[in-house]
Amino acid sequence: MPQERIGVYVCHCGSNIAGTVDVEELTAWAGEALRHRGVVVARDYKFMCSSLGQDLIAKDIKEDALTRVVVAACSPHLHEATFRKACADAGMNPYLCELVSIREQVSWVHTDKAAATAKAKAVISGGVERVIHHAPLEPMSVPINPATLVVGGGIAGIQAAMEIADSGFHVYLVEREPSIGGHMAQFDKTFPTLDCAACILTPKMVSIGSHPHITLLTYSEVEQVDGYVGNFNVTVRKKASYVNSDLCTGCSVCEEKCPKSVIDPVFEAGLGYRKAIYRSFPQAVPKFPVIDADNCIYFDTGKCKACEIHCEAGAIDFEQEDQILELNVGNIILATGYDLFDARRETQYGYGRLANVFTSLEFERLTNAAGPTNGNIVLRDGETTPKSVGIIHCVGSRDRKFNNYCSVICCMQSLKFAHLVKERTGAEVFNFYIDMRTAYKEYDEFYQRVLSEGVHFIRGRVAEVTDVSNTPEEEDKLVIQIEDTRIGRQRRIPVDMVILSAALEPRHDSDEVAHQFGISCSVNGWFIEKHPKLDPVATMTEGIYIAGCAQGPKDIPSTVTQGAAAAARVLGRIQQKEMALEPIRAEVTEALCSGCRICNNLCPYTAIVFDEAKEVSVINAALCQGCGTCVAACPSNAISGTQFSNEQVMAQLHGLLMLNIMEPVVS
Amino acid sequence: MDTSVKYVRGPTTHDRTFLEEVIAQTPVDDPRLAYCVQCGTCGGSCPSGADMDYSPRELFAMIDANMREEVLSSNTPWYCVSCYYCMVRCPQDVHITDVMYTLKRMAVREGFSHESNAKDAPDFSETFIDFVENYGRSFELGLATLYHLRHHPLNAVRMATGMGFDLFRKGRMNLLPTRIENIDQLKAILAEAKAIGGNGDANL
Amino acid sequence: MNNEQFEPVIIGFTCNWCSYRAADLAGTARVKYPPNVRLIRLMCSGRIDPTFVLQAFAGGADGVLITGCHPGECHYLEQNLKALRRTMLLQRTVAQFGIEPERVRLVWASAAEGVYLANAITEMVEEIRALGPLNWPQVAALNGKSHVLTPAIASVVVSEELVEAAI
Amino acid sequence: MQTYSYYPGCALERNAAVYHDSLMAVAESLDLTFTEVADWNCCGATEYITIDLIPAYALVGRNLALAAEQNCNGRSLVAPCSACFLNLKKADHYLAQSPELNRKVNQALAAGGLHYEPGSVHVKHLLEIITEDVGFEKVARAVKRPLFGLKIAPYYGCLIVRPVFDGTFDDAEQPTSMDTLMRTIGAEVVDFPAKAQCCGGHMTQISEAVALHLIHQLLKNAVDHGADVIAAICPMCQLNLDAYQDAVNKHYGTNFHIPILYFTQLLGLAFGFGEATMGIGQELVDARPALANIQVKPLKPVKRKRPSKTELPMPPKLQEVRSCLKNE
Amino acid sequence: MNENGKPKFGMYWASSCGGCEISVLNIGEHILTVDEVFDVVFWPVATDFKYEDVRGYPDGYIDLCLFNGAIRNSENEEMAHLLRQKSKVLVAFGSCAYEGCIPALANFTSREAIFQTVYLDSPSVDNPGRVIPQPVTAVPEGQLHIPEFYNTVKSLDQVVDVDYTIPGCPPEPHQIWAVLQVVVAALTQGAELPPKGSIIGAKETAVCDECLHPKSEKKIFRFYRPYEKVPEPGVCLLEQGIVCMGPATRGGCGALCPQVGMGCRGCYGPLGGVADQGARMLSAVASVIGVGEPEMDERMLEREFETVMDTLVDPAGTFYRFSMAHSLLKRAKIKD
Repeated sequence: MPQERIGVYVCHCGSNIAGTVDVEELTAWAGEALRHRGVVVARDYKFMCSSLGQDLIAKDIKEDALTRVVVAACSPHLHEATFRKACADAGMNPYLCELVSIREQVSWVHTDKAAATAKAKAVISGGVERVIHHAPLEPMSVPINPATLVVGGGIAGIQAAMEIADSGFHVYLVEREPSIGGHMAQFDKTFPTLDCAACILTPKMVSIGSHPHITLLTYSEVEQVDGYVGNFNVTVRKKASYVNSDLCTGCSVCEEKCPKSVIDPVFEAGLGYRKAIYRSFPQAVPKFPVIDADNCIYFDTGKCKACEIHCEAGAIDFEQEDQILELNVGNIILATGYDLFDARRETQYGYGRLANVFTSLEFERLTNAAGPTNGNIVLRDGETTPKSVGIIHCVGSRDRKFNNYCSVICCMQSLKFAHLVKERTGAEVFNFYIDMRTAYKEYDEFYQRVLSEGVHFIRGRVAEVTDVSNTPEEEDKLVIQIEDTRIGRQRRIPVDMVILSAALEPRHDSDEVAHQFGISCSVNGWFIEKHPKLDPVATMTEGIYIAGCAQGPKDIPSTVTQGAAAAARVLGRIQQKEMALEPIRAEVTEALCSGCRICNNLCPYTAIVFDEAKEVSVINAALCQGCGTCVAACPSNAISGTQFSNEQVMAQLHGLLMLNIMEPVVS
Repeated sequence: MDTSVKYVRGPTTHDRTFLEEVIAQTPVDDPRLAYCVQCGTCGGSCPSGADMDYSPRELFAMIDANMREEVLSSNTPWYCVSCYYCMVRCPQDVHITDVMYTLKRMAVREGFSHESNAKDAPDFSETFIDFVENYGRSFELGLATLYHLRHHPLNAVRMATGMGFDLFRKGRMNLLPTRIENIDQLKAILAEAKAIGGNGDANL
Repeated sequence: MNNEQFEPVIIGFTCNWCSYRAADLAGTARVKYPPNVRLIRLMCSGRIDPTFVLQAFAGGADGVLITGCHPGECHYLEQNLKALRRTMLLQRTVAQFGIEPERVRLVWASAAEGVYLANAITEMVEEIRALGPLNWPQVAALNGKSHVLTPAIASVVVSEELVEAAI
Repeated sequence: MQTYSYYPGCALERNAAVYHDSLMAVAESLDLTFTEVADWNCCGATEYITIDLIPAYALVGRNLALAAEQNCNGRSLVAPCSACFLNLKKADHYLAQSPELNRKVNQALAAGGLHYEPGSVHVKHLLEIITEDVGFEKVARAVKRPLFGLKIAPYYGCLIVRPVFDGTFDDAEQPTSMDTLMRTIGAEVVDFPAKAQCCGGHMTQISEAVALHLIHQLLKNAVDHGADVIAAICPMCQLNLDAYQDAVNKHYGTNFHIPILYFTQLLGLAFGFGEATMGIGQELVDARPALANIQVKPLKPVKRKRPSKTELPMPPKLQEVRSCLKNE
Repeated sequence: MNENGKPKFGMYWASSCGGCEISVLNIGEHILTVDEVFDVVFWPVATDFKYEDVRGYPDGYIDLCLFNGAIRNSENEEMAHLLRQKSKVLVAFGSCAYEGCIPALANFTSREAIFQTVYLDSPSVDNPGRVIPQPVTAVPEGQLHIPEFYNTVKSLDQVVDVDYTIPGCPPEPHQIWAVLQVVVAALTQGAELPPKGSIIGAKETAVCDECLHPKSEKKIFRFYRPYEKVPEPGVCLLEQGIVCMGPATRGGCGALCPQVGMGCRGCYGPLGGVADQGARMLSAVASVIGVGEPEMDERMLEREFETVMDTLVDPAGTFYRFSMAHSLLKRAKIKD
C-alpha cells in the first residue's frame, strides 16, 4: 500500500487549547515523530475552524497533495462537519478527515501542561494511525416526506403545528386528551400582563381545528415509531370515543342528560366534576364529546343510554372501536408538556389531608371564571371566602428528595396568585419563598406591583402546615410554621387557605416516550436537546425535535418560542427535500460468511436477515443504524463496519499506545 | 471575646477551615453541610427552635464564616432533641442532626460546653455514659440521682418524693444497675475506640 | 524504573451518544480528571470487541474503561447489554491470564453525567495505580532465554536489555 | 413461625418492663419467636454520640456484632425501643456508607475479639414486624376481644419514622401503620395530627420548659380529638407523656388524665390477655377508667355529614395512589 | 549434492505430539508420490539424518521443509533458525507450529511451576536430590549441556520468518495432499505458488460452512460441557449450549467433530483478519447469551448473566485451547 500523505492541524482555540497544551511543541512533534507514518505537513493555528484555518487545510490538500487530514481541535460533535466540509470543498473525500478532541478531552479537563501535551500527542498519534485506514465514503441520501407529526396539543404543539401548516405543509397533531389546549387552557390569567388565557388561546385552537393542512387526532396516542428522518412510519391509536364525529353537532345535550357525574382529575385538576360523556371544557377543540367507558353506566350495567336517547343527530355509537392509523411523516415534534408534582408527597404540607390546602393547578381552576366556583376564591366548603392565604413556593422543586431543579414558573405564578387573592378577596396574603426569581421581561416589575399591594413576603421555606393548634387563635386554622430567615426566629402564622406552588415534573411516561422516539431523557426525566445553548429544539436523533415543557420547565412565552423554533427547523428540512445520512453502516462480506447465524438476533432494527438460499446473513443498509454490535460479534470477521472498522479501531489503539514507548505519561 | 464590639465582626478571610473540620468529623463522607442554601427549613421545623440562641440555619452560616467560638458556645446543638424533622425535610439533604452531634463533641473537647445556657446537658450525657462504661447498661435511678445530686440538689429531692417515687413504687425503677457479663470485653472495645479516636474525635 | 508515582495508561472506549458526550460535557464544565485516560469513540458500547481490550493490554495499557448508556437507555435499544455480557465474560477470562478483572471496568454514563464520568475515571486511575503497572509487553516477552536456573527454583529475573530488545 | 433476634434495650429491663412482658405475650399469639441477643449492652441513647464518636459507634457495633454472631440463619434483629432501633439501624447504615468509620469501629471491636460486617444484620422495629412481616390479616385472626369503642391516639414519635434511610416503612410526617393496626383490633382511631411529633426526649433533664411545651402539645392534641388512650411504641415517649403529665398540668393549669399504654398492651388485651398480665396499672396515669370504655359491640359509625352542594372534592389520600406514583 | 535432481524435502518435529507426522503418513498411497517427486534430506522420524548433516547443507538447500511443533526449548529454536537458513520454503505445519496448540496451554503457568510438578511434586517422582534440569551442568570432565526449557511456548513464526502455514491438529490428510499437489505442480510444471504468508490447506470460511447441522438464531441460556449433555442430533451444538468453536474457526477439516456431536475445539485457528481467535469466540458467545432485558435492574442483570456464565467453565482454556501462543496476550502473567 503506498504511504498516505497526511496533514496534521493543531488548533489553539484561542487560549482554550493553547493555554494548557503546548501547541507549538505538539505540532513540531507531529511533523517529526510521525513523519515515518506519512505526516508531511503539521501546522498549528489560532482558530482552525475559522475560514482562514479552513483555507490553510484546503491549500495544503491542493498544493501538498494530501490524502488524509487529521485536525486536533474540539469535540467531533462540534466541528466534525465543518472540517469534513472544508476537505470536501478542497476536493478530498470528507471521510478521509479525522477530527480528534484535544479540547474537551485534554485541555479543558487537565491542568498540567506537560501531561496534557503528552496526552495530546497520544491522541494525535491515534488519529493519524486511524486515518490511514479510512476509506472514501459517500453519504446516503434520503428524501424528506413533507408531512410532520406533532405530538401534544398544548400551546407548544399548537404553535408548532400552526407555523408548519400555515407554510402549506401537512401536519398531524396527536393529543392524548379529548381536546387540545393543554395546561394553558386550565389557567385563568397569565403573568405578568394578566391577560385572560382563554381569550388568547381559544382563537388559536379554533384555527387548528379548521386548518386545511392539519389533521387533528385527539384522544389518540402514538403506539409505535419506525424508520428514520425523512421517512418515519408512525402508528397511532385513536381511542374509541363512542361518538360519531361525522354526525355530532357538538350541541352538548348528551352531557346535560348524562346521569353519571365524576370528579375530573385532568382538566378540573380534581376540583370539579364532569359527566361520563364529556368535553374537557366548553370551548374544546374538537367540539365532540367522548364517553369515558370506565365510568359510563351503560358500559357498566348495560342500561341507561341517556345520551343516545337524547342525541338528535344519532351520533352516539356504543359499538365504536379503537382505530389504528398509520402515518408517514418526515419529521416529528414532541411537545408533550409536563405533569404537576404530586403535592401529597410533601406530607408536611398536608395536601390531601387538610381540606384547605390547594395545589397551584387547583387554585387556577378556583380563580377561573369557567371553573367549579365560577372564579370565586373560596375554601374547600365552596362557600367561605378566606381571610388569610399563605402561598408556598418551591413545593417539590429545589429539593433533592423530589426534584433538584427550579421549576422556573412558580415565583411568578405565586405572585400572580397573591395579586388575584388580594384583588378578589382582600385577604391577608403571605408569600413564603427561598429566593425570589423574577428574571424575564416585565417580571420583576410585576413583583414590584405585588409588593405595592400589601402582600407579605416572608423569606424562608415553610417547615410545615399543621392543624395542631397551640393557642386559641390557631384553633381551626392552618398554621404555617416557618423560620422567618430575615429575623432568625420561628413564626407560626395561622391562615385559612394554603396554596402550594407545586413543581413541574416530566410526564410520568417521559422515559417510555423518549425510548419510543429514540431520544434521551436527562437524569431528571426531561428530553435532552442536541445542544443546551446552540441547538435547544433539536435532539440527537435526526428528524425529532422537542418544544415546550417536555424539554424543561418554562413559561408560556418560552414555550411558544420553542414551538415556533421547532417548526422553523422542520420547515428548513422540508425545503431541503432530501438529506444526506452518515454512511456509517455494517456490511456482510458474503464470501467470508459461514452462515453460523450468531449475528441474526443481535440487531434491534431487524436489519440482519438470513438468506436461506445462499446460507449467508445479509444486512439491509436502510435499516442498519451503524451501532456495530454485529461487527464485534461476528466470529469470522465477515461483517465490517464502515468508519468504525476493526482496522481503524485497532490502528487508533496502536497509535494511542505507541507513544507510551516513546514518552511516558507525565504526572 | 471583646464584648464591646456590638456587631458581629465580619469574616475577614474566606477561610473555611472550621466548616471543613465539622464536615470531616461528621460520620458519612459528606454530610452535605456545604450545600446549605439558608432556606430555614431546619429552623422552622425544630421543636425546640424557639429556645435556641441561633437557629440551625444561622449556625451553619456562622460555621461557614469561621465563627468558631460563637458556634461552639451556642446552646443550639444542646437543645437539639434528635427528632430528625430537619433532616427529613431539608431540601439539600444536609445531615443536620449529625452535624449537631459533631458540634457538641467539639464543644466538649474544646471546653465550650459550659458556655451556653444548656450547660447541664454535657454533664447529663457524661453521667449517662459513666454507667454505660462501667456496667454496659444504663441505669435510670442512678442516672437521675447522680445527675440531680450533682447539678440540681433540690430537684433530686423532688425526684425522690414525686414522680421518681411513683415510678419506684410502681416497680419501674431498679435499685441496682445490671452489669453485662462480658464487661471486660466492652471495656477493651471502648478503650481501643477512644485510643483510635484520639482526643475525642478522629477525622473521618 | 524510577521512584516517581506510577502513572497508568488507560484506554477508554466510549459510546458516541452518551459517554463520549459525557466526556465532552466534563470538558465543557471544566471538570478535572487525571490525564491517564485516552478515549476512543465507538458508535455504541455494543461495538466493543474483546479483541480491542486485549490489544490494549498487549500494547501496554494498564487498564481499559468501557463506557455506555445506562441499561434501558441505549441509543440502539439494548446493545449496551451485549457490552455488559462481553465485559463480564472477558473479566472472567482475563483473570485466568493473571490480569486483575478490575483492569477492565464497565461504567454507564449518560450524556448528562459529565461529572459522574470524570469521577469514574479518577476513581479508576487511582484503582489501577494501586494495582501497579501491567506491563504486558514485558510479560509476553518472558520466554526464559535470559536467566540461569539455580538448583532451587529460580525466581524470575528479567534483564532490562532483553525486555527492551523484545519491545 | 418466624424467629427474630431480640434487642430489648435498657428501658425494657425495668422502667418499661410491661412493654417487654406484653410484647412477648403478643409475639406468642402471632407465632413469633424472639431470641434475646446474649449479653447485649446499652445502645448509648442520644448521649454517647455527644461526647465521643468512635466509642459511640463501637458501643452499638458490639451489639450488631453479637447479633450477627448469634444470628446463625440470617434473622432480622428486632428492637422495640425507637432510640435503640434507630441507633442500631443508623450505625449499620453509616458503617456501610463510610469505609473509614467502618475501619475504625471494627478496629475497636477487634480489641474485644469481635467483627461486624455492615449490612449483615437487618434491624427492624417491633411495629414494622407486626404490621409488615405478620400483617393485619394475621393480627385480625388473633383478636379474641376487640377493643370496640376505645378511642386511641396512636403516637409514633420520631425515631421510628425519621430519619429516612432507604426503605423506612412508614411516612416520616404522617405515618399510618399503627392506625391501621389499632383499627384491626377493633379500636376507634382518632385523628391525631401530632402523632409523629417529638416527646421532648432527654430535654426533661436539660430544659424542662421546652420538654413540657412539647408534651403539652401532644397531650392537648390527643385530648382535643377525643382520645381515651395514647398508644406508644417507645419507652422514652411513654415515660415522658406518662410521668410528666402531672408537671404539665401544674405548669399549664390543665387537667389531663390520659393514660399512655404501649401498643403491645392494647394488642394483648384484644388478644384476650388479662389486664394484670398486660401490666395495666403500672402506668402513672391509670388506664383502667379509659379501658372501661371498651364496648361489646362496635360503635355505630358516625354518619359523615352530607357534603353540601357547594363543597369541592378532596384529592384522594396518598396511600390510595401510592402504588402508581413514581419513586415510591 | 543435487544428485538426483529431485527437489529436496525436509520435515522436522519440534515440540509436538507426533500426530502431524502420522497425518502425513495418513495420506496413504500418495506417500509414494512424495517419495517419487522429492528427495528426502531430513526427516528424523522417518529417515536417519543428523543435525550435523543439515548444518552441512548449503543455505536454501531444502526446497520444502514442513516444520511441526511449537518452540518450547532452545533446541526447538535453534532448529527453527537452522531450517529457516537451509530451506527455500519453510512451512509451519500443524497447529503447534502455527499457534502453539496444546503445548502452549503451558503458557497459563510458568516453567517453575512445571518443573515443580514434573520433577518434584508428582506422586510417581523419586527425586531425593531434588534435581531439576539445568542447561549447563559442571562435571569433572567439563560442562554438560542440554537444551534450555523456556518459560513461554512460542509459535514458529514468532522466532523465524515463515512462508506458509498449514493449520490443524493435525492437518487433515486430504488437505496435506492437496497442498503437496500444489507444491509438486509448482516444482514440476512451474505453476505459481500461493502468495507468501498464506494459510494453505484450509478454507476461507468457518467450520460452520462445512457443518451439516441446520442453523438458526442463537440464544444460550446455559452452557454444557461435553459430558453434561447428550447432544440432540441434527441441531447446531452451540444452539444447544455446547461450546462449539466452529463459528470462530477456519474450516477445511470437513467439520469432523461437530458432525459426530463433539463441539469444534478450534484447532484450525482463527479466520482471516482475526487477531485473536479466543476474543472473537468470547465476543460471539457472550453476544448470544439469551437472558436479561434492558428494563431489568443492573444488579439483577449481572446476576442473570453470572448464572449463565458460571456454566461456562474455564473460558480461557476453552477459547484459547489451540491459539494461546499466537493470541494477543501470548501467555498468562504469573504472580510472584
